[in-house]
Amino acid sequence: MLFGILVNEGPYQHQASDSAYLFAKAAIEEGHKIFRVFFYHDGVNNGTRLATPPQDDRHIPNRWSELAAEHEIDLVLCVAAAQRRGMVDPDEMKRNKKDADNIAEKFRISGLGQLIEAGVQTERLITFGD
Amino acid sequence: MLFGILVNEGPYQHQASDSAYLFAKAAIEEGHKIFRVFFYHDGVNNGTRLATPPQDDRHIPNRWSELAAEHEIDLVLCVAAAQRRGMVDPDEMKRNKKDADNIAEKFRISGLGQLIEAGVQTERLITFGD
Amino acid sequence: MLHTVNKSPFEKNSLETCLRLIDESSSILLIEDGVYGALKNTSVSDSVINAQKTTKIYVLGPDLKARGLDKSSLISNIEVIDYKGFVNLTIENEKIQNWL
Amino acid sequence: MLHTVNKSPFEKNSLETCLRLIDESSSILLIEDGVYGALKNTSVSDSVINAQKTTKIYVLGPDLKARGLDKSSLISNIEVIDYKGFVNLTIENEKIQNWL
Amino acid sequence: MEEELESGVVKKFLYINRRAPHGTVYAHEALEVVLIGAAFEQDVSLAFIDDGVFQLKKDQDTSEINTKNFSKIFSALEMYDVEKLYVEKESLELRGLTEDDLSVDVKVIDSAEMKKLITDSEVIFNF
Amino acid sequence: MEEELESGVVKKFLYINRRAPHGTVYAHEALEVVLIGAAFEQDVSLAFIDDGVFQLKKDQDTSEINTKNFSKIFSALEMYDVEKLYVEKESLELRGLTEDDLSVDVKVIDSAEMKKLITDSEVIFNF
Repeated sequence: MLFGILVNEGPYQHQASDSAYLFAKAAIEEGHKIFRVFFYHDGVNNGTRLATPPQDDRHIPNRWSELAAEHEIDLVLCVAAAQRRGMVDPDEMKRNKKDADNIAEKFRISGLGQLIEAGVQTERLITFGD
Repeated sequence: MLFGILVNEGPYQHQASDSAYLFAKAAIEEGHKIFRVFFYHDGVNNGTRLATPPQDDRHIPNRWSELAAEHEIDLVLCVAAAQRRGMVDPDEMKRNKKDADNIAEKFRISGLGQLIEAGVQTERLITFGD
Repeated sequence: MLHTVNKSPFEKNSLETCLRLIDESSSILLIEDGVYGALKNTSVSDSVINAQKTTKIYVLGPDLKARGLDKSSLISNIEVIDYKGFVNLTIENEKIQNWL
Repeated sequence: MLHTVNKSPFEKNSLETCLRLIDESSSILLIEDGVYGALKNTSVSDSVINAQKTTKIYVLGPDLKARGLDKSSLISNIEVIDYKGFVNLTIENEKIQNWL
Repeated sequence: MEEELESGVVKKFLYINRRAPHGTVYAHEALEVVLIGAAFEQDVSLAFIDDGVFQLKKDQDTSEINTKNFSKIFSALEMYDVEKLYVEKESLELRGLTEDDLSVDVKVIDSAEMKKLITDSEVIFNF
Repeated sequence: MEEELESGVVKKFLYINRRAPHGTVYAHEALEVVLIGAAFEQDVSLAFIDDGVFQLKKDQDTSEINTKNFSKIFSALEMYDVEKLYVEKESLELRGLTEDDLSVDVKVIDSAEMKKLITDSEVIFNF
């Protein structure tokens, strides 16, 4: 089965990103495929590479990067939500004349069309949010 | 009157940061003083300099920076919350071996003691959150 | 004591808990989505009217206006104030409790 | 259709609305703070028991355990499942509705 | 985007709006999804339930809180061929509102009809 | 920090906890404030109201959701001289809980007493 996942909250503040991750992992273990995880609203904050959680705590952004690397999952941050909240990749950095970017590995920034596409192309779209 | 303000949510997702800003501005216009604005939980995300909101929208982080510059307000991001969420100043960048920082002007990162101190030293502490 | 409530009473229990736990000498200021608690003819209007016997209720005008509401939409005797009025309430009352 | 609810029924109206708007052939999975809706002897237990006449209710075990609860705390006939069971529910049901 | 248009798959999309405007960004950012989604030529419906009905309240004016008054977008939805707006009657009534309080033409339906609308949809978005 | 200790100001701090644990971080990060605040030698009380009572539920085990089990910190609060924990009776009852379900010693008080606790406080934190 082909899944799309929508994550609407940032890391640590709400359980949404944790639940989405554990769901994605379980789906993969059951032999299914995650077509795309789309991060919207504060969800875009999951894509930062600047987080340093306590050593005895889970590293939410890294965990997504690793899962994506291992299972070829497309991790997309909504560009409009990312711009409002200060999530920047090298292209956005140049375009908006910023002096740094902060996106983590395996995440990319793209438009809301990618979310609609996930709704059209996948067999199940599931949302985790507040 | 001396005020302390606690902001518990990030920019744009919740009205909290907008309300806190309008309250602070009105308090200053009425001749009062803001001792400190402490940003906790997702509130730390107000301190990013990488945001590019649409041109016809308010720029929440810049608005805080400007108010602080004009009226000598201490803007403090909680260090523990900031580390979890990827808000980094040059010191934190070095300490945690990151390759970029993203803090906006006039914001600084410090400990939760600064919040307690605001509770002790101010005459009124008001919280804006979700 | 000044109590603020920023949540819609139809979505969350913040106003309900505030009304259960406020002292008689308190005032309540409804802000953000909390302003919906000031509407007349709703499922929570009666409990707000009942609270008015002992509690003065205010609503933040800018938040009311943003939501397409005005004084004519509200329960009687709820006072509409601006941010300046909000600041003054926090000064008149020695303590503040924010129900989130 | 599979309906998920992730909010405490004591804090927010998500479960209440879900119960009002689900079709008879639906299943409900309680996750995150939504698991509190499965507790017995609470102010919402009766409405959940009533819904069980037509709706199968599941609760996510890892979230239940995190909150210090187990099967003995729950209303009868609520099934505790793990993330693998969660995935299987989304496959058995053709559609998903997430009440946030 | 073209890829989808070419794929010819048309699904029944339902956007469920259950939150008040302005207190959080969900209502506003949900509308951005609807606008982008309109280009994909799917079968789109919007449902307003619970505090979501407040999104459609007439006369919203955000000038004093300096945020965007996105409520104006609702009246533009028709130009994007998004024309099926459903409002739950029970949600309106509990909030002391009537159809006259709303800024756009909608279809007011009861809970039983809303239940059917949800059941008949294929992809549901909740923000 | 020393500055405050030297200032000698002692205020009545009240932390009001109204949220369930784990679904959001508020309960956990509130506890971090309590721990840091303990060093400031203020007069500290904690109130558990509404879903906040769930924070004190016994036997929490977060191993299967991979988050921190901060509920263990409650039993350590005594070492920090944080000893006044108040739980609202009505909140427990609505949730089918009794004092036996809780992991630490608390004082269960009714709404009237909770009202007085709030009124008598000087600085109140809500997260």
